[in-house]
Amino acid sequence: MSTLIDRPTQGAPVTPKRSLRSRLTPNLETLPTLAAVVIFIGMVIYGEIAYGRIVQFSTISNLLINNSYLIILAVGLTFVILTGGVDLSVGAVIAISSLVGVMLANAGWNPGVVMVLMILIGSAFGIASGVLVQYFNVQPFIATLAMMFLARGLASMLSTTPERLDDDSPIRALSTEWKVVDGPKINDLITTPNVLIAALVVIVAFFVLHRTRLGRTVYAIGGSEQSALLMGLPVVRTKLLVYVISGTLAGLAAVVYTSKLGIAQNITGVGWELDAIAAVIIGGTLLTGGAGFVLGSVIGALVLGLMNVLITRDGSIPPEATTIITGGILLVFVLLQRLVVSRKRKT
Amino acid sequence: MSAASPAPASGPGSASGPSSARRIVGAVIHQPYIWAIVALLLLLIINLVKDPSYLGVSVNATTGNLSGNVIDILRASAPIMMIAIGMTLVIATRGIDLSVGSVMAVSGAVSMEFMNNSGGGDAGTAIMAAALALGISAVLGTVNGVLVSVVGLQPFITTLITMLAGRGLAKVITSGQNTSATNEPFRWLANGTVFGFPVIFVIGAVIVAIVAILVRRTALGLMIESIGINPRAARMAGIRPIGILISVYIVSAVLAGIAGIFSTASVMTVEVAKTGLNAEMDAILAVVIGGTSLAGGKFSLTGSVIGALLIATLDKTIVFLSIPSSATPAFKAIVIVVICLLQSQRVRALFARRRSRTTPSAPVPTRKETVSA
Amino acid sequence: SGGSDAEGGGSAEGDVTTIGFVAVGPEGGWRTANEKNIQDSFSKENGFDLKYAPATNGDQNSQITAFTSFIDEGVDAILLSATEATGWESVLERAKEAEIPVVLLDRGIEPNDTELYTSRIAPDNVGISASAAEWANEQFPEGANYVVLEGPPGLSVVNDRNKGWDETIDPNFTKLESQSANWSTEEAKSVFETILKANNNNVQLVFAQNDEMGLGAALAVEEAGLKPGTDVKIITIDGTKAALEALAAGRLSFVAEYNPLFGDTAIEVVDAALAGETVESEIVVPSVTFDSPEAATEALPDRAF
Amino acid sequence: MAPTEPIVEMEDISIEFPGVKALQNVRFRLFPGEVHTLMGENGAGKSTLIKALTGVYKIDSGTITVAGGPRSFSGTADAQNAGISTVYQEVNLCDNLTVGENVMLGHEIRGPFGINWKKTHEAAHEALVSLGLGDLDPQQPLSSISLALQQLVAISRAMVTNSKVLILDEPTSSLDANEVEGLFQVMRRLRDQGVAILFVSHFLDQVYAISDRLTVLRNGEFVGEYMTPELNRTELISKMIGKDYGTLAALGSNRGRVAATEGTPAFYKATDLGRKGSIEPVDIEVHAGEVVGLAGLLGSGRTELGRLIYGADRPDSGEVTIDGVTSEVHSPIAGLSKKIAFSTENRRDEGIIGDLTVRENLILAVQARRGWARPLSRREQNELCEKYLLELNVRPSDPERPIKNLSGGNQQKVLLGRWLATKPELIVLDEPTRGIDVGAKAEIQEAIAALAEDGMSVVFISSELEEVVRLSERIVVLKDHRKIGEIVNGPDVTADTIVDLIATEGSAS
Ligand SMILES: Nc1ncnc2c1ncn2[C@@H]1O[C@H](COP(=O)(O)OP(=O)(O)OP(=O)(O)O)[C@@H](O)[C@H]1O
Ligand SMILES: Nc1ncnc2c1ncn2[C@@H]1O[C@H](COP(=O)(O)OP(=O)(O)OP(=O)(O)O)[C@@H](O)[C@H]1O
Ligand SMILES: [Mg+2]
Ligand SMILES: [Mg+2]
Repeated sequence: MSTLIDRPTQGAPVTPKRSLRSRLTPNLETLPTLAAVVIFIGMVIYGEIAYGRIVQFSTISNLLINNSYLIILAVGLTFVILTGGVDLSVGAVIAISSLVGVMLANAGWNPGVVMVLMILIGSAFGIASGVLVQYFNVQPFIATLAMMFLARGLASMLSTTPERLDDDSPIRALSTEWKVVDGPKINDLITTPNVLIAALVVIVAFFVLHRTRLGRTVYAIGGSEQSALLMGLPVVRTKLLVYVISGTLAGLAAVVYTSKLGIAQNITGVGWELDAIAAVIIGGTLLTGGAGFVLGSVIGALVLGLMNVLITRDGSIPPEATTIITGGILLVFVLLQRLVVSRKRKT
Repeated sequence: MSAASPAPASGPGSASGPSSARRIVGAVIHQPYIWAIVALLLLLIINLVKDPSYLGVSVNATTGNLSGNVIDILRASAPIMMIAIGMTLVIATRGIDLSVGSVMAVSGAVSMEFMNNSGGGDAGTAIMAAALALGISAVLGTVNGVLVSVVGLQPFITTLITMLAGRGLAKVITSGQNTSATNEPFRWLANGTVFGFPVIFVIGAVIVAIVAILVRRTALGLMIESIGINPRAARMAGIRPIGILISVYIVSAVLAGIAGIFSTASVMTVEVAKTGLNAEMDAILAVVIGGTSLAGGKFSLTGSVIGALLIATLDKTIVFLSIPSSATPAFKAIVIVVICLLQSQRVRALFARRRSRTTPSAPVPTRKETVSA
Repeated sequence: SGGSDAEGGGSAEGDVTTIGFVAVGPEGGWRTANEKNIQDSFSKENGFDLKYAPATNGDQNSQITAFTSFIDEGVDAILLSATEATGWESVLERAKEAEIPVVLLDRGIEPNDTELYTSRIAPDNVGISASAAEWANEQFPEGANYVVLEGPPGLSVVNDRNKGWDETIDPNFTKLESQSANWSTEEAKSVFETILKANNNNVQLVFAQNDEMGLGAALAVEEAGLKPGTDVKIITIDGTKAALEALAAGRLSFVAEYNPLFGDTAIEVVDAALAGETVESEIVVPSVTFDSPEAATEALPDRAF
Repeated sequence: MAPTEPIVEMEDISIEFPGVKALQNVRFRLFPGEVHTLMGENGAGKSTLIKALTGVYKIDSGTITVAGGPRSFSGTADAQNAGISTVYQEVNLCDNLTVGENVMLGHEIRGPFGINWKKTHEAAHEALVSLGLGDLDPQQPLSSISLALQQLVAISRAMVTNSKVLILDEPTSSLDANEVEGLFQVMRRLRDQGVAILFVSHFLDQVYAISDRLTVLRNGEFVGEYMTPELNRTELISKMIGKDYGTLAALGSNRGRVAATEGTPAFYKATDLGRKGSIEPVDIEVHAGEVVGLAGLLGSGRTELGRLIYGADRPDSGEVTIDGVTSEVHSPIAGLSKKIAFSTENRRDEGIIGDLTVRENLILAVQARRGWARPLSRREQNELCEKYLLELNVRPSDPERPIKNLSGGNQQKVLLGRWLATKPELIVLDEPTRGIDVGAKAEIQEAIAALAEDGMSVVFISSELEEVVRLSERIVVLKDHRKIGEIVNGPDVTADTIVDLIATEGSAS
């Protein structure tokens, strides 16, 4: 009753052209991230020429030390954003986790236990967000906004005064400065356990995303959740897990930040979720999910950190302009991404 | 209370006769915002327990205006209502507008700066100031709309950028200063009364009604929903998405501008770092509490109005009960979580199953919807 | 390419002294006046190159970033208006190691290790709020119902101002409520109108921890059909022009100045520190109080902020 | 051939969606080593039965037995672990990933350092080879290949696991004959290895070519289970549609009317209509009352041409005259206002607005043309609905039901109604009968013929050449995004005429 068109057997479907294109396309996908790297390097060069003393041990060390918490947060958010979700609660989670941690440590709890507990508080908020998102179909924005409110509110109920970690608390050891290279005066190459923790987090995250089924499922969900589900991937578990990962890393960031400052406060971390999201986006991850790299997010965090340094170095930028500059830089990055995406669609 | 916005399903004209009241009640019970109404009533009851005269409205002897907690709530809800209505339309197109708080600050800054410089205290100056403020708000809305629809940027990131830049702009306008002005007609907008009712609420209600008529009595609502549900299909069906998207972001920004005028007029000062701070969160909450999904598509203006009232009531209740206001977020969190849970398929299925023990009814199949941020 | 010497950056050109100013940024009338005063004082004409680094949204971390960046850059001296008192030890130690003098402006640090900085120049928060409480004690010998409108809970200023007040106010006063209005006029108005209703207008005194919130409370009082100054007396701290105008008009009852103008003192301290002289570690900026419309009217014409 | 124990046995399955009894007491058995076809009209419940088996939908009553034991799966993943792989009706892949990643998702080969990508890609290649896709590079992005290839990629996923049961829901809907044959070879091989295969298709030829046993559903009810050779086509169709085959047989052909349009000016005429990267400049004209077929291989550019005519894509060359007037058609709304309509082949992404009701979907294009400020009154809307739901025999015919709850075929009818409601003078129909059951297909073909009879111009795109030949008066043949010829239909024109044209043109170039 029906005849389908016969494809001439030898007329192979343009394979050679396709394989060429396929070799090109991954590059297009990495382009936003590469652009972030290029712009970062550009900023370094500009800073060195315009203000000096950017390419030196101490500045670079401090860039890493001061932003290790942001790198950890951005890594966590990369997971969530790759699935097409978002986590607004991380900043507030840092506040509650560090407050509880410092209060318990000062109450004489074992510091090891305290640190684990701080991380677990993050996990708990992550689980709560994940359950709301996954089992009750609450949109990620709303679920994590609720967790942000909850964490911030609980933190304010716990204490509104800064809680100071005892001077001899072992938690502070995480920010011990190790001089790797002892330069003249304070120009030393320094690292702290915190920086190493952040580096470890990045490496593990990279491995998980690119070399485990969990990671592939994260990308698949970002591509099409419906498809991932019908392909038989563990969507439920994975979606829950990304929020747990994000929450846990927020807990870890709380440990890192607390050890660095030695204090905890209910108002710590206001707006950091937006910094972390900005870092992820600058790093080339699409907010709609499915495309991006964790290393990009690290670069994104460093771009933001370096931008603050450059603004400080300049010293004459009026305060009202700083947010405009941040917005402008973000705009440049997303326009760039947009260009890449539309270029890709055309090929 | 919110008679201004007709329920999407049943137009006022079609309902008549004695059974219509019952039908409306029946329709409301099946609306997603029913839980917001319940929560609102609960809050009022809690307040009544603390102070039995809570709902009392009296005529203030010195000022001759109506005064009472309810009046305060209406007044406080007006700005939230404005941004929530705009946000509802934006969200219905699958977008989000994070910039409303900053637009409030810009609008406030423009009007205060204008009145402060022109020095005139008359109604003309007030109108000029408001017009200027709304004009600049519309420009910001256009920027959002063009970036989203023509350039094709994601709404979240686009409006995050305007949120950052907008706050900066407000500071530039006033050179970083909190600026005050004196202008009686302008002040009257937020603090005056007509027939004893707060002007601010009356204006708010009228604007809600206008927007509701604009989207529900024309085909705009249908088109907005189509774009929100399936933008590609909507375009193929002949709808012009660019025009509609730009208008929606402009409407949202202009309504935010009005909210900015409301909140600065109430103290006749713009506080560049504070005015409208986190207002976008309140607006989004109001929309979600009102039953509009962040995934876009079907929307309910009535729901958002109720959501705005709930948030204003919650804010006021916290203070009324002498709970430190820094704990307010925690209570908001609880309200959102509970309402979202009650609205969720899973919980509703649970209710349905319980009911089906007495009457045989359809168990709800587990159906996953694709959720987008 | 990391090598450099401390003299390389700012003072190489001769007499120009490079100063890093880790600031708070726009926050309200007082802060604006203060930071403008500092910027004006450390001007090019006076031989300074001031680098101004305001915090983003009052976030302490951004201040720490700015601070370390100034050290890395090798400025000659750092002025620090900390958003938060605690958590400064490690960066201050680095500054010390780099031999950069640090002068604290306005807010101090906790724990107050005077080894870590050169000097602190500030009005006395505890003392100022105590003077406000003393005035209240005088006005209401047999006590009164009062409400405190405070800044964002958790800030050290807020804690200091609470401390001075609570220690001084007579025990026969009843604190109805202490509620935050986040330094904001609008919020203060909204909060206070509700408090008035919750207490059936039975409030005689408001202690607003800054001018903006006090002005908001005055609006709420008027809105409720009461008369500020008569029915409800309002105390504010800071002493901005707007507050003095309100005091002159009788809408506020007591304004305690928190003097923001200490740029000249700061210059003296920095110069002394750079010259290697020892400087006093605590310099209190004298502040005045205004307790009547007349006092306010008198001070208004040459009010600089 | 049939072993005694069925591997899957479903008894008394019922599922009810709000307002629809999708399945009522349906039973179904699947034996190892057989290809069992599920037959039924659109909306009969085939896809629903499959989703019930794999646990995507929860059953309201009934029992499911797998390999001898009662089972109830929680979803595809769960079913897969029990050896049931499923390829669902709509293509379900992730187009942000590569072909190979899609094939291997969830089955990546792991080594000591996590996923071993080299081995994984090799395994993907193997799975692709088994479906004759050896020349597809596993590393290329999925988004760069055609829908047909994507469908094959989706099927090759099922080759990766050693399943005992393989479910294929309309796998052939966008495949060409070669691809179908390749797929059938694989299915036969698997069947011979003892795999039980559940197959769904609306193509009777395919059904008779591959299946051993049939289960027929009608309106969610079980009609019967038959051995394929024992049931002839006419009987099968009668069982599916519940009435006689007569309606279908009576369907005429348009071939007689060919000459009627000669000499008269064309309603639509385009010269050099083209768009870079999608189709080279084409001349095409359509007369009033004429059906012009677009024929070509998959990916030959038929859809692209249709989209250019409607304005869904912006042409970058060419001149268009409509009714003698030179016009620019650069956007869908421009097409609409020139009385052109376009029914898409991609129903899910470009057709339906899922959460809106049937009524709202139906009136959407009419409303879009009138503009937002002039809404259709409720009465006008109801009149349109009544007319077209009845005319096109949409089931269920309740206009207030969300369109996403209708079966694929019925959604297609509603969309057709959307376009007809705009009273177009030229309608471009891109695969209007894809994935549609025999009964509905006949209805739609009939409707097209009737429209042309009433003077409407039709551009008809279909992969089924017989359909094109039966309905069109002229056939424009495309190849590799170029027009390679035009055939005036006549008694001696058959599907082979077109195939020959494509083949000779291919060897010539
Ligand atoms: N998620 C759903 N919600 C409500 N009703 C549904 C849903 N899915 C299917 N239905 C209804 O169930 C019935 C059976 O649909 P199903 O998709 O199983 O048909 P089908 O036999 O696969 O048809 P087709 O050949 O068109 O794919 C239809 O009437 C359809 O409208
Ligand atoms: N959504 C898409 N993404 C990427 N490529 C596409 C897409 N749609 C079509 N193409 C490509 O465009 C070319 C032409 O496709 P088109 O759909 O016009 O072919 P067609 O002749 O209509 O075939 P079909 O029978 O598939 O509709 C094909 O090579 C196809 O791979
Ligand atoms: Mg089906
Ligand atoms: Mg096609």
